[in-house]
Amino acid sequence: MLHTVNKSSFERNSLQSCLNIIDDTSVILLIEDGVISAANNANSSMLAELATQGRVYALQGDVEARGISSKVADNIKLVDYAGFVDLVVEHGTAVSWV
Amino acid sequence: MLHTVNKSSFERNSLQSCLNIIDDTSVILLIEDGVISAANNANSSMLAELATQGRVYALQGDVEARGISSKVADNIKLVDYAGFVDLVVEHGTAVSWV
Amino acid sequence: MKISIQINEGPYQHQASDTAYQFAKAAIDKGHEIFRVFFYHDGVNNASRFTLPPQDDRNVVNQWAELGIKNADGEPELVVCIAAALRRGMLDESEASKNGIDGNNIHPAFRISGLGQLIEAGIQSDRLVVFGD
Amino acid sequence: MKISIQINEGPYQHQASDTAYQFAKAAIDKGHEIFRVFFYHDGVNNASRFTLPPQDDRNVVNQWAELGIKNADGEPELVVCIAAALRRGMLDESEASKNGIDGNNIHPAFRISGLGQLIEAGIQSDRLVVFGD
Amino acid sequence: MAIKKFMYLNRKASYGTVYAIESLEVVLIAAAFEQDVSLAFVDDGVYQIVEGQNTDGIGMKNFSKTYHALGDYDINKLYVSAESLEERGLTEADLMPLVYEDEDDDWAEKPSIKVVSNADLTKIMSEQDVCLSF
Amino acid sequence: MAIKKFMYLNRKASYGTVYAIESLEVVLIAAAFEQDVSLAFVDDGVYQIVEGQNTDGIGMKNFSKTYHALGDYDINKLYVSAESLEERGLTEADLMPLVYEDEDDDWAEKPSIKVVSNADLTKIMSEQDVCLSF
Repeated sequence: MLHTVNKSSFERNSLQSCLNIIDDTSVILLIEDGVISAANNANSSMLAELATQGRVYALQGDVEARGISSKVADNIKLVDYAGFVDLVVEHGTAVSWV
Repeated sequence: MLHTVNKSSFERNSLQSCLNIIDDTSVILLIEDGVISAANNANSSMLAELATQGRVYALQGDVEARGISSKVADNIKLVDYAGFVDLVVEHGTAVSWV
Repeated sequence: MKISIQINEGPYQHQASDTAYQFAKAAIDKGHEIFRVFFYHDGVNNASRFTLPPQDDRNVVNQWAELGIKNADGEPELVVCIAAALRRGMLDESEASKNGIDGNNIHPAFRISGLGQLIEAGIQSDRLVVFGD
Repeated sequence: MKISIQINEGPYQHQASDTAYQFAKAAIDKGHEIFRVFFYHDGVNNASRFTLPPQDDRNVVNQWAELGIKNADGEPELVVCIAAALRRGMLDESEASKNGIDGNNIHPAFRISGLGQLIEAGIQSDRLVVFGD
Repeated sequence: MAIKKFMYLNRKASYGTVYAIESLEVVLIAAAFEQDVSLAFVDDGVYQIVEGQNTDGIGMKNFSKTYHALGDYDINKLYVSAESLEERGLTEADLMPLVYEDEDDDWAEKPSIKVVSNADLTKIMSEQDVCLSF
Repeated sequence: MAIKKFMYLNRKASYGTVYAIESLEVVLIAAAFEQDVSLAFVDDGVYQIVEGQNTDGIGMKNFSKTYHALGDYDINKLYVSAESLEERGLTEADLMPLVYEDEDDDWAEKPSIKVVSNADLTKIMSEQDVCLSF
């Protein structure tokens, strides 16, 4: 599955809720204000663990819009909208943590 | 001052942000989904402390709508919309943590 | 006391406009003056005269209209921000014809004006209360 | 692949509709089919033909219209939920005249229909992606 | 037409925002399509089905009774996160007693609500074909 | 007309929602009214004034340059929560170098941004007559 999270983990609980329920094979894509959680200092060790496993993506356009490109953790993969489409195609059911 | 908080502290950080900045004389009114934070189990010891000082109010209509009347901490004062108006009049500047 | 209100969200999606309405009604009942209600952001959508809620639900737009909030000259003091309104497709007759659009949807109990009206409400009123998401 | 989209928020206030548009465009560019875009909740406000954003900003409504998402019969597959639309003052000609309203604001690239169209999109499509607040 | 597994993911309380009621409207329509329907109540979504809601004081429609109709439409898989309940000081006894009649068991009345752990919910979610979030 | 103290409370990042840009539009209009204007950037609101925003990839207008105009309108009290910055791994060096020319000091260029503790912000807020939240 592909889980999308579109809000900052500082503001809302949606990333945490996603992490509480995500299974061992699914991936997470951070979009919109969700990319704030991709910055180095984002406060979830579980997200960091998933990133180490190569299972965390972030929308590059949203990262750049917020001026935090240099802050994104190295093992979070940046994708453009075409990459977003590929993730939807490859990972089956899409779950939005809106 | 009167600080209004309209979102659940489980969902958003607005109550915590308010608590970070509230001064020693201001009061808090919980409205809309903010009343969820008035339930016994609401997770902020600082809110409990302010409630002990008689400085926390919740909108009764919103509490009843969510079916949590029996869960509200004893020292949180319930007010109706007329009471909301009185709080605005009595406490000077109103700050909304939307 | 003179009280003004800022509303940041549209009807139905968020409780903001409902709460603001109940607050305004209670304030008027207690003898206070609602100097102005300023609709900003999606709040401008509260002014649509096209709104058709189900029979068993409240009509948020008509509730505001029925409060009849006006100034001494009889002008409505339910004020819709013009920039936010145009962006979201809320037009009065004048804006529609100026922009060549064959229709308009602002309820006559509301009027379109600039953001200065919000600042002025803050200056002229004893209190300004914000309702949002 | 057949992909459908659900949009829960209106234009400008939230990025949801912008992101969904960029996603839809990229999917089409990659040769996928956008089976349907279903506008629900405040998402119905994306269909307003009255929208007049500033010159230097994008026009969210026109962007959707220009994608030209249609079915084999040439009907638009930008579908606006009727119940959510009426509640929020989004009317096509037929709903307006049925309810005695002297105007309508749905852009012709969109059509109003029931919630069944969302379920059907879920059934008929390989993927359904939700964009919201 | 193939039957798909649809999950409706509810994470927000009623009344503060419209999502709860408009989600319920979709679910009722969905019943006519004879798909496999599950509802998940997670986070503040659990407040949607708390017993004793009374909206007289806020001038909004109390639609909570409508959840009782779900059983009549054969929608009887309402999964509630145990962790979300507990975090909020709620128990199953605080929820509406939602039931359905089981046609495979001589129409016996059975509870529709299943309080499940997040681990169970993970498994249930991973089996879904479509997830509608509100 | 009496001068009032207006605070604009910004708690949300730009682009994800409209509040940042529409708040900035109010502030620019407010300048004409010659009131005492302060802006507070708290929580994710601090991202509004991060340097190097580039919206080419998302098809939205980059309005971040407009914050530079505030100084020209004598709006030069931009209070940024030190705790909010720190929690996000940001420092003042990550923010745009917003400045104004001090007419009382021979038009010397001075920084408009003041990074303050929450305790300072408490005091500043308690002095306000009007608080606009977005």
